[in-house]
Amino acid sequence: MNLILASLAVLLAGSTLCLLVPPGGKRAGILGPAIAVLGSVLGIVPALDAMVGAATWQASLPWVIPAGSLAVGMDALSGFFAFVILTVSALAAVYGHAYLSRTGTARRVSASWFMFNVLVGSMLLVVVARNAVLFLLAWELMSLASFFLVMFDGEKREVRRAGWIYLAATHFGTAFLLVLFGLLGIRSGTFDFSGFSALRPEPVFAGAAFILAVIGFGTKAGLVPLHVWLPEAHPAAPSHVSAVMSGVMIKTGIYGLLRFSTFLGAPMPWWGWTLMGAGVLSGLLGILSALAQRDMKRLLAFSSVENMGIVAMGLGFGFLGISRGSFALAFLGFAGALMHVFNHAVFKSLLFMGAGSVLHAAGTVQLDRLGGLSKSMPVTACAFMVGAAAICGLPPLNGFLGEFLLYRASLGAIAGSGAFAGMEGAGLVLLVSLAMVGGLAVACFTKVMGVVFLGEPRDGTAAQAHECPMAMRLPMMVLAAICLLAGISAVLLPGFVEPAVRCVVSGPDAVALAALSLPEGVFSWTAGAGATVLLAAAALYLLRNALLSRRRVDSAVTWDCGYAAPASRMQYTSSSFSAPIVRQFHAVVRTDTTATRLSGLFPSGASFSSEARDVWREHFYAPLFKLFTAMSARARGLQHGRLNLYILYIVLALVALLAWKLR
Amino acid sequence: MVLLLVAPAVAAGIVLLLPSARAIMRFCAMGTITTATVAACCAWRTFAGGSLQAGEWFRMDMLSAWHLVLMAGVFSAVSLYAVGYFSKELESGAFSRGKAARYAALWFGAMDAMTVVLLTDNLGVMWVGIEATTLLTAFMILTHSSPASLEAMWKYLLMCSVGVALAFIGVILAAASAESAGLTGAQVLSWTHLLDAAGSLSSAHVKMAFIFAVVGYGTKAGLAPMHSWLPDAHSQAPAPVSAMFSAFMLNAALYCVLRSLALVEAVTGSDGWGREVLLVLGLVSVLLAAVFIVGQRDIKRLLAYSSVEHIGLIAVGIGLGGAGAAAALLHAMNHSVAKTLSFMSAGRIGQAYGTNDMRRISGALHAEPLWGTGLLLGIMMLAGMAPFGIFLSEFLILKSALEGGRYLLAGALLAGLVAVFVGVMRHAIGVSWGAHEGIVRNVGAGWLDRFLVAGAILVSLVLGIWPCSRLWHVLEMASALTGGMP
Amino acid sequence: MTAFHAVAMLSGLVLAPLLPGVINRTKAAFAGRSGQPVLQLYHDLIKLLRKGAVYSRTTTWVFRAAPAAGLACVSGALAFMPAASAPALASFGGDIVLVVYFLGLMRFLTVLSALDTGSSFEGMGASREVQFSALAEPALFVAVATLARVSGSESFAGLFAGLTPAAWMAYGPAFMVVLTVLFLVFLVENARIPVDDPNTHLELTMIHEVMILDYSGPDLAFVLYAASLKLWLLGAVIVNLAMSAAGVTGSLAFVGFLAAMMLLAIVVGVVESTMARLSLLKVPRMLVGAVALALLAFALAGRLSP
Amino acid sequence: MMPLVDSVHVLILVTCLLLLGSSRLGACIRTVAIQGIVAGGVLPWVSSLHISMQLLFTGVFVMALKGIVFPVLLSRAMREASASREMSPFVGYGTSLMAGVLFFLASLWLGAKLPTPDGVSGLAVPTACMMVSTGLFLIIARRLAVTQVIGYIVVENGIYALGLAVAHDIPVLVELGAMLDAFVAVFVMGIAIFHINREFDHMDSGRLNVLKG
Repeated sequence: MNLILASLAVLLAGSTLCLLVPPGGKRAGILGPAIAVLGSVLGIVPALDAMVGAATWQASLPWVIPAGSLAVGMDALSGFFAFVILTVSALAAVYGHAYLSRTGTARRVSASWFMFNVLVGSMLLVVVARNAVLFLLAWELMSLASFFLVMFDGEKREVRRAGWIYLAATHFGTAFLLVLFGLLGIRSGTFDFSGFSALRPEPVFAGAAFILAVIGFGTKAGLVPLHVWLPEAHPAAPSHVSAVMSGVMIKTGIYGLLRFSTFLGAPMPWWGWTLMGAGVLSGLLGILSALAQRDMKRLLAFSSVENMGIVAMGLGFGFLGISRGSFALAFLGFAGALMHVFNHAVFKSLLFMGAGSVLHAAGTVQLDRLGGLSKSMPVTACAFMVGAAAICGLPPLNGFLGEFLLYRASLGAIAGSGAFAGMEGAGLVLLVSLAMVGGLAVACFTKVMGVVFLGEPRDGTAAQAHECPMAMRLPMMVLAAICLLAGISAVLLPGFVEPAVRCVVSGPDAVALAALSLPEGVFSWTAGAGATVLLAAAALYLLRNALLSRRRVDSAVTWDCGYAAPASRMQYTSSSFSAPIVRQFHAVVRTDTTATRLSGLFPSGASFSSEARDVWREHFYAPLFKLFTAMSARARGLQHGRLNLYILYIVLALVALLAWKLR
Repeated sequence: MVLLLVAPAVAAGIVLLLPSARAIMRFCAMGTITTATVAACCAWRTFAGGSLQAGEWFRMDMLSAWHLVLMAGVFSAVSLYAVGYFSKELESGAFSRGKAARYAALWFGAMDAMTVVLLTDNLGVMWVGIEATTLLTAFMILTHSSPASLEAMWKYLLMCSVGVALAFIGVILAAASAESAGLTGAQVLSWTHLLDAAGSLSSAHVKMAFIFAVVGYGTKAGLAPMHSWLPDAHSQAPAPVSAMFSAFMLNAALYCVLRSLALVEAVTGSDGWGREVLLVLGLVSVLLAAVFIVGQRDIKRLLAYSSVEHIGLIAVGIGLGGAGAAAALLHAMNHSVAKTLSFMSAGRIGQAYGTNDMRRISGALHAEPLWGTGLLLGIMMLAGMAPFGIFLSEFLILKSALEGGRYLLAGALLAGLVAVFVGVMRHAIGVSWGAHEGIVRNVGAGWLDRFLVAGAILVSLVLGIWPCSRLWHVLEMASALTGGMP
Repeated sequence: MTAFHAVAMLSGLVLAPLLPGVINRTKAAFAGRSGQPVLQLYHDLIKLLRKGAVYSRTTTWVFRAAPAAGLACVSGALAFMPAASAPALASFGGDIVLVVYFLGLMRFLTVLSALDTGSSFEGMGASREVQFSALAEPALFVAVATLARVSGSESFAGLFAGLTPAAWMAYGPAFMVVLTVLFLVFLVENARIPVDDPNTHLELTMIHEVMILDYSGPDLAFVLYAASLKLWLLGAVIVNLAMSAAGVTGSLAFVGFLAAMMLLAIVVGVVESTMARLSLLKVPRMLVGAVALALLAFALAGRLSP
Repeated sequence: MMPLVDSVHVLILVTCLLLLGSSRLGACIRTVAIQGIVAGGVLPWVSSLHISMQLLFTGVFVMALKGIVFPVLLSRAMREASASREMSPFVGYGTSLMAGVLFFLASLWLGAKLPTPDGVSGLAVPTACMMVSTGLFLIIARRLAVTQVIGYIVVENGIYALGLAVAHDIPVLVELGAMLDAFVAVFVMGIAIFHINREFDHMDSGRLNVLKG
């Protein structure tokens, strides 16, 4: 407990130190990350303790905000999220140290680190808060800090736009949370979570609260159709911030959803269906949009939408399972979702760091201008490839584990139709969606990996790329190692999520609780198989080396089908790679293409470009905003500058009030 | 307390004798702070020991003490700020000794009039005070004589005069209601006596009086749809005047409404007859402000509409009663802090860029780090970002609305707040970041300016994170004076 | 685990290269040629393993490591596949997912190695590969899920063990649909006509073959061997399902299984000889059709009574 | 006494209609002066049951203010602006007169809502309301700044009359304060008109609409 509080204190109070050092100097660039790392390391151990269910505690200090108390606490659920947050943040801080000192404008480095530490501290506070007012404050602080971080390159127009959309979306979500907390607080007479959990709300109230929570937290988590801010804000931020935002910050939305679902009593089937629906929508739309992107960081951001969709599917399945009394299935759903939360945090931050390194090395993240980077930056390429394979859910990496649990859940629901009547429909939906999303994810990430790191450079800058400094490579290597180790040491993992899931599924009787555990040995099978295949691959590779060591090995140009003058620009680009698939789903992903027609006998100067647009933004939010602006422009006619009519307003108001109140 | 009433008048006289504009502005600041300190002491005594009475006419209770604190804070900060602001104007020749003397005299006059409004126990005197405020401050708008400022002043003058004239009808009707209760002489206009005799007042008169008072004082307070003067006056007045208008004068007018509300609620049996009116007007204000903020181009007009929004919120909070009313009073303080900061910063940024048109201001954070930060954070506070004070008070108001089962109201309010947020932040981002083209006159920032900006941010943070329990206690007692607990 | 458990996997590892030979002989017979020897692929593999290699200068370690890793993947997947009465080497609840994902990993590596060459033709093939497999995977999963629904098991071994002639009596129509879907997936995943033509020499129209254009020597041997193993693996799914209808047990069943595998290869040969390749644009439509069929089967399995 | 009181009320009502129907500024200024004298001076004397020194004093003060000071200020403003008639008001004169009739009906309704104290004419409250509404209407419907100031004075007159009608006991201090404010207001408005005229070369407040939105 003391360590967690110390960690909070270091992060939040220490962050102000960053403001005190001279803004331009090197000191800010060292002090900032040092504080972040120190704060995170302090907190990781107790978080881990709590996560495995060993040390849970609650503490409450009186606080003078009306109905506020400085109640903090740690249980397995909080511990799980705190662990994820602190681990990724510490690594991102190390990465950011080098990243900012290379690419950032020196002037703003100290402010940036101040905000970074506040962000990490407030995320930690969000997961340990045990009072709604405190939670809200931390929640908003988190949004504020991340907003400032996104605005780091505020002189760019698109960054300003992104910052605005982000802020608007996050406030939109908070508005729903305000109502949610208000309702819960009024109902229970206190804003302490202990009071909330004593509530036994009736279905209508619980349902309304659940909807509010889904919208409020879903906005932060980036669930479709509340995701519009995410693909804007995450690419706009500096890469280590993108890593933290996409890797862990959006997970606080999942945390909030889980935490507040425990206050609402037994879930109803439609809760599960709602979440699953949002999850399926996010998963498919997210990965398809990602596939259509040409900007590496935007692509990664859309892929976050997809992964949050997978998490939401798992949660939805879990709720459905509880409501139908299938606790074993519910457990698989929740455990899969939580494990995916952890996994996504690891590989998404890895991938964003990789993108940052590419930006740092080649000066662009436009896919169609990159290529062949694995020769100049082998470590980054290797780490990125591990991350890409992991995010596709491929064994033996960690991404497989979460998806495997979800598959198990769906197959369990289908195979055990006798015992779990009514779940096979949900199982089928989960199965089909996961398979679709998984297949498309492979398409998406082979594209990134192939276009950025493999082949030949498509552009002069990409050709001159160089490997990033050690402080940037190290975090990526650590994360890649986590991907691999978590995947093949899976025996340890059940203890990771089981206590957290038990926090969510509160209430069932002892029999049901007993069902809340992983089927014996599942992970030892997958881990064993994964490790075996890995060893086999290594052995085969050695065999190949042995065979070739005695033969002639030549090198030549790539087989070019007889074409006389192959050039690197003839390579398949990201757009051409993904175009067939995207075209197939044109109903949900729109790509605008502009091309110049060729004419004449010797045409020259042809160009072609395509841009993927977000359907929701283009066809829902933008018109909505336009409508509102148009309406407000019309209403502004009321303030026409004519004094006479202004006074008429006064008189009319008077008459109206008189007529209303003195009838 | 008497000192409070006399000191500004004396100071106004002294001002006319001082030799230079700089001396006048310095004296203005010192005088204001001295008076404010006295006011704060008086208020403190009231918080600690209950109401103070001074003769038959003057009285200070929790509600007036609370507003007095607001006033002391706003006037002190703004007068300090004015020193720097006008010294810049002096350099450019837009300001002179004559203007300074007029400004300072009117400043003290307005301060005196508002003090009278807050401290008097008499409806009539209160009305006189408000009317005097209008007349005195009208010329403050005209510090920089220009067609636009003249237009603004004319609109301000006529609208507020008409509005306040309507309020006088309310005063007359209130006095008439006392007839049946057998009050005589000065008693018929004394809040204390009227409230004591609430049971026997003529309710028809009191109700009508309340409506006239709401519309009349509401005009001056900037409640929609009577707010139309407000954006004009705020945008054309010099920044210190706008800050004072927005951060306190509106509250002073609203204070009069609160007093009337207490009376009508006492007469109608605290069943929310009068509070409903405030709820409706408040909600209309919030929604209307939202509409006007979205497409706004002038930064000071933007802030003016934000004042409409926040006065509306305060009205809604008061209209909800109970904890909502206490939250509304807290909101008043939060708003004053944030609005002072915003207007101060906007004024200096306007000086730097030579325009208030937000399409021509960008990169303020870079060009003017102190004022840019002040403006950005001020607008964020106003938009309701945590962890600043307004977030908390908005949350409490909202909670109070939900508690009363007014879900529709809460929904509409939230929609309005979100719309305001979205609109206002778009402008704030555009102003704060980006490249600043053209020549930006460096307005600089002295230690005093740093102190003001940092102080305002700190106060708002403290109010948002750690408002001391004593404060909340005071607020509860003060809000009880606005019409009882539901 | 006894030596007996290894029979299924070993038979696959040893006999898999036979299948392309059978297919080719069938096609040759239809064309009136005498054709290659049935064991041609074995010869090829041995020859290739003895050769040196030529690498493109563009390629990196990804290109070099992919064949070995891909072969490991498909072998790993094979370990979970029973062969009628011969049990799988390993089996656990959910191994279906693992098998599919091992194939996914193999595809991931193949696609990357294709992109590693920087050739636009290989990029084309890679693009098609991921596009088609993104649709084939759901079809496969739903088809298998239909079986799981009936048999109540989540592993391949349990799946086929749970399908008895009695179940076939009840769910026969659904199973027939599942068989169709599985066959379609089998054709797609193994790059057979009507989706892809393994014998074409026009790079523009190829999928799988074009992705491995640049391989030579032992690497090509690994790639070819892995492809035949994949053919065996997916064929085994079909054959296992079909065999379960017969209800034979014991070593007879295993022999039957091997015979059925060869029969399957002949059927593929017949299909390839009698059908033309589909236009590439029509392949997705066929795959969506497969998904739809699979869903139909799933629904049927719920409707039909045991 | 009642017939006398009522006829005074009727006189006031007639002045209201005159103001609504007149386009000449000079006439308006004279009418409003008469109205001020009648409402501020004559009305209290004839309607009050007991004439006190205080009442007498107030009356004289009000008569002086409204009968002399205001007209003089307004005339000067009018001369300086060299405008003698309202050319194109927002609401025409015929319509204004019809509106006046409607105001009177509304005033009667409002008067019925308020219990009239004993010994006060039943016309007192409606007349006062009529004056207030006429004044407001003038402000709203006329273009020139001078007319708007006239409207404001009419509103003040009406309020004063209302005070007399419903409350006898308003302390004289407050009453005087109110008067003083009205005086200052008109004075300030006069200055403003002067400024407007100088800056814009017109005193058409209808054209003061640069600030909007």
